[in-house]
Amino acid sequence: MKQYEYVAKQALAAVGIPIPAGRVVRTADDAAAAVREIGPAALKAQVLVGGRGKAGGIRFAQSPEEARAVAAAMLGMDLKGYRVQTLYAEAKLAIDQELYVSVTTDRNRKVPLIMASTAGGVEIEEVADESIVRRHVDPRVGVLPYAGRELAADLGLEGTLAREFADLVVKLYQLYQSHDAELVEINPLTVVGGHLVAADARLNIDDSALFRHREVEPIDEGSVLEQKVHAIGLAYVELDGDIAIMANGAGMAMATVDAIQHFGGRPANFLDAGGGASVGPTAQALDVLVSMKPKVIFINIFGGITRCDDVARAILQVKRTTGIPVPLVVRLVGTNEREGVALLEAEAISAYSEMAPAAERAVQLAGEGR
Amino acid sequence: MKQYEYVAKQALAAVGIPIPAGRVVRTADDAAAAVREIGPAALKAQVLVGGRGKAGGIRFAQSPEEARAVAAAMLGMDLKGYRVQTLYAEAKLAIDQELYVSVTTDRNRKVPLIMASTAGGVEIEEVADESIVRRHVDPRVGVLPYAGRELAADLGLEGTLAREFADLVVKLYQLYQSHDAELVEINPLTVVGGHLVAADARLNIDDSALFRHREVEPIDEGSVLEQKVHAIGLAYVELDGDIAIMANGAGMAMATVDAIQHFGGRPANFLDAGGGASVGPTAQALDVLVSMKPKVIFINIFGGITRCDDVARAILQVKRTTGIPVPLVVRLVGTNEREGVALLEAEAISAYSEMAPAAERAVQLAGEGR
Amino acid sequence: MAILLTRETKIIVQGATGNQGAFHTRQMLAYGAQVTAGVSPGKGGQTVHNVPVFDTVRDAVAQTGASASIVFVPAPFAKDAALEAMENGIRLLVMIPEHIPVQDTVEIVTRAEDLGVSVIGPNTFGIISPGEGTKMGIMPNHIYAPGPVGVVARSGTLSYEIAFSLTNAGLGQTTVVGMGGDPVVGQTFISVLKHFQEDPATQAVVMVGEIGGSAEEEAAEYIKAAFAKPVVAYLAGRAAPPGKRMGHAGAIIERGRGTLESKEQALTQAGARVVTMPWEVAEAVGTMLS
Amino acid sequence: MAILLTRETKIIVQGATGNQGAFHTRQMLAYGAQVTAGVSPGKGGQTVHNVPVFDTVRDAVAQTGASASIVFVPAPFAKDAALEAMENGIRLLVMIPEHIPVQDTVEIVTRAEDLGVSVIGPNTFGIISPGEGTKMGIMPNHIYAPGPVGVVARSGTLSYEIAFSLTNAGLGQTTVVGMGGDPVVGQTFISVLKHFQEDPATQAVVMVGEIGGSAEEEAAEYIKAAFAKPVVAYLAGRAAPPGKRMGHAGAIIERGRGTLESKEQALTQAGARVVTMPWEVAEAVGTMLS
Repeated sequence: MKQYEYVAKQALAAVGIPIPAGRVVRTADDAAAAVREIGPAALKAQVLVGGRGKAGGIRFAQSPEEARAVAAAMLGMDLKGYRVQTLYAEAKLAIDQELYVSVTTDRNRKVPLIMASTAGGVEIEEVADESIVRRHVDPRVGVLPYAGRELAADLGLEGTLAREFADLVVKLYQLYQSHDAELVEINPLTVVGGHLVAADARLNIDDSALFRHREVEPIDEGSVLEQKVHAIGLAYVELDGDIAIMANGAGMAMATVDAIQHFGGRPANFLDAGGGASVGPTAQALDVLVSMKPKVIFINIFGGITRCDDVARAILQVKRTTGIPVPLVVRLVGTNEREGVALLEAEAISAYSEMAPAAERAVQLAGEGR
Repeated sequence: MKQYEYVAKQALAAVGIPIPAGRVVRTADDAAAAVREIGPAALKAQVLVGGRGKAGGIRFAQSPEEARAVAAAMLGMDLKGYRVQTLYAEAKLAIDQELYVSVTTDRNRKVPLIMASTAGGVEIEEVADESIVRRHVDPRVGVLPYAGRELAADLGLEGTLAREFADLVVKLYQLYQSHDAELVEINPLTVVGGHLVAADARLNIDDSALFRHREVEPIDEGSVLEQKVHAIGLAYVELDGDIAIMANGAGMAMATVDAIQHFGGRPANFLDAGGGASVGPTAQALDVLVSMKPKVIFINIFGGITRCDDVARAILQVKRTTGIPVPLVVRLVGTNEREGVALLEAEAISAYSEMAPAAERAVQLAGEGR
Repeated sequence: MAILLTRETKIIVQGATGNQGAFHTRQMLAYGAQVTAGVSPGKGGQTVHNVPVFDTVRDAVAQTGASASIVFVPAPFAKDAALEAMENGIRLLVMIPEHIPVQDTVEIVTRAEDLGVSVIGPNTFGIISPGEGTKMGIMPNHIYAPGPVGVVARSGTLSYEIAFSLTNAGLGQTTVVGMGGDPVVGQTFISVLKHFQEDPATQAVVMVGEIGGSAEEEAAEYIKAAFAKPVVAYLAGRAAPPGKRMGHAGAIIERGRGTLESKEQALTQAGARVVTMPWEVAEAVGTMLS
Repeated sequence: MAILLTRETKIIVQGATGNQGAFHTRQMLAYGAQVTAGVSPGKGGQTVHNVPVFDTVRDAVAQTGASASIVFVPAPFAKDAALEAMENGIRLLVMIPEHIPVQDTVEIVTRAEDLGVSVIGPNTFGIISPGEGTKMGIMPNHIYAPGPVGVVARSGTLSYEIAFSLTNAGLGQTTVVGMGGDPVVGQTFISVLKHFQEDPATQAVVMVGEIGGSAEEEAAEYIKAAFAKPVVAYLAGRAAPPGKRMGHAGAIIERGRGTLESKEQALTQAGARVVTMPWEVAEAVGTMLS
């Protein structure tokens, strides 16, 4: 769950990491008041898209009057498909240097990873590997100040900056832990007047840990359709094709998308109907696929925990309500396969038992393929 | 640093452990208001002495009027040498059962230790060993709910009580850690209406950890004289004899007290002048000894880090200001011994180099001994 | 023969009295697994399909001598269950739940490393050893057969698809291991491959991978350096766009890392046979074994 | 011969540029100790009595190959310093500061156990091996002499008193170890006795104990079961009243535990010679050695 910049900033401030003076702004009057208080400021759109600055999501105001006008223009604007509802007014900094620091979880080493660089201000992917200092954290020890000092030394920092950096790393790790962060990143970590200030920040919270972070407001970054399917509790990703796909299990769903593409078709979506979903959610998901008005719907089920007869019932239920006005290709095999196939055939829907010919047929029906 | 009952209770409540309704009371009016709010209550003197109840430190009030009268009588009273300044008004409980639970640090195993018993309500020392369940905590793991469940099973608890106890143990350990407790104890942990309630609690905070617990108000339990010496930064314990003692190092000071007793004398105090104390504090400490008006003052110094000439200078400084109107026995050996002894001899004070004859002489001068 | 799980393995089920726990206790028993005890706090004394239920793992282990546990408790309580198991002597731990916080998993696998525990999952379908007639997991019982192929997969249903096609092609399995779909999991391709290396009955290995992370690349390095048996790899997510999680918390091409191309290239260079569609796996294995 | 600390031991000083650190660096050098580096964050590049100072233990160890460290940093920073030392390869760690929070010490000794580090202290005067001409500690240099007696003490000054009396009686020391006056310390009587057991040069051991805790009782059990050399014990606190801390955080008779009587009884029953006054130690040792 990505957090807005201002939420990330407030989290940094709460653990004692210096941030620029800033105010959350939701009206033009707020913006004027904020600039009156903190002086000339950047007004930053609080949206979760990259390249916010280039898209016009960051503007500057020298005076309260200018802030009012700029905020009025920005609030409600469309930024890469997201409506701007909140701005963050932040004092401008006289930046001497830009660093980078982050804490994330290294899935291979299975421990937290601190990355730091003196080449901050750009995405870390664009920083040369040899300019990045990496330090894996032993969870048995955590991050004590000495680890920060070693990192500061690795970066070549000295004096006050080295001390402040060591202290900051300890606090950043605290934040990573206390917030169940997948990523907490300060970029750029700026040097202003000889001291460190977190000029921009990212905080992604582990979705699975939200049960212990009730204060976090859920933000679904998905499209309208994605949000609709997520609300059913299923994993859904919109793609740009026209063959709608449902499969059970994330791996199966991915493989199904791959198979459609393999035969030259264009998958419209990734939809994992779950490893053991019952009739209700399966029917709901199928309803969504129908509403997408695809050229073809392809259902690919390997019944393990999922029972083929349940899937068949869901299909028939949707057929009764919507008629399913597009060609439907079903592959159904596994647990209760016979019952499921019989149910479908009673309604004149035939089912494949192999994945390859079924996928190929779906592509043909869409008028695509080789 | 022992904490008052109400501080301990508030700490329990803060981690989510149920406590009876209660209010801190500092005036008779407070007491009336508290009883008006929580109903019939116990008024408990907030002092750090044992046997508070038997000494009249816990009384009951059925009505606000009675509470006003009782509080007026209790506030300002002397309880085993301590003046009662604060009461804690607490709702009376209909207790079905009394348990015991505590977390402390096991100095031999060097890990935290949880102790629990279904024979609560009396001091744990009075509980038969076989009625106490002990569980050492591996700091690598901490205390997770399963540990609480295992303890609950060991105690023979079932159902709701087992669940509540398991939960409580996890929270109590959190409190132990977050407060740097030497001891956190709930005794009795009562069963009221089928649920656990912490009816009385102790919380001792590690003096050495106070730097990270600025919220803790220092409480010096010592006598007036002890507090005076503690304020100089030295360890001091009042004993009931008449030979005042100063030595350097805790072990030396203990051995010196032992030596005086060994020869039949009665030591007046334990005073550790520090392993490397300078002239100032040493003189201050000696001033205190003089002010005690003992029969004899015995100074026993083995100069390691402590320099014998510094000690001699401190003695001479006090002699010049107070005259030291009681017999003084000095044993001085070690670093800069020659200079120290010479300084003393110049002022007609002779010094022993061996501990035994010096201690024996001090006892003789006090008119005691065999 | 098999890896990690054999017919002798005595198993407990944590969360045995829940719907999922009870259902799969029955399925595991039906497959022949030695499920000796269930654990559900407050339910001690009950039975689940004639398996005795205890309040604590401690009691269950003391009564049955079990050394393996499969965890079905809800994700928020999974760390507690996992630590309870490990601290009470369990040395093979299968973590079924999905949505366990990643930092909880980090704690679990760190402690497992200290204690020498093999953790499978979380968010896994488990492990099955067809020739041994035993399983710890939620996979369907009927799709496997004894034979010479080891399978290790990140994804459940997809592995069923492939295992079933192997079975249908007459290629039975020594052991099928589900690594789990989470970003951080206990057993990974490398550690499972090392077990297969040691197992004389395993003559070839199928890796079922997917986009995200770099477990496949790391496995490729190991294969190149030290793995002596034929490997067939199939990876899902060819058509997945960057930045989107494909169901599994671990399946995401993030900031240019975890792409299918780098994985397939690494495995090919390591000498594995990489196939592009799941239905090509069985034939490739057959060819390599003949 | 000696235990734990020999002439070969390369030592670093954490907090070398502070008053205490610099003073004792000089004293240790004067005694012959191989003090190879100091560590003081932000002071890297300076020297203390010609010893180079580094910003981190990592650098100090890399440059000098030191395996031992003596810590002089203030108590609030001691845990950081201790972990820095241990995680960077230090395997003998002397913790001088007093007033380290007990729960910090628990973390330090727990990690030390995992890494195989011998921790002396905290709140200790350190360790000295007179025959090896080396020390890590704050004890005066002139009171020791080489010889056959091992000494282990909870208290500093009192141990000086006794060591000096041994020296004056012609009874030199292999190694003198200060356990430290805190409730929780690394090396205790038992672990030090085990080292003395292994040291052929140590022919008798003096234990200097005191009220509080039950380290002496535990040592007595070990002596009875497995310690083959003569032991003389002197314990302080005979006249101490219960419930009062006698200076050391560990020296308190609390709730009936930690009394002198139980300690002396246990040691006597274990075959140790218990003397009641410090000046009786040397004669007792002499008698047992002759």
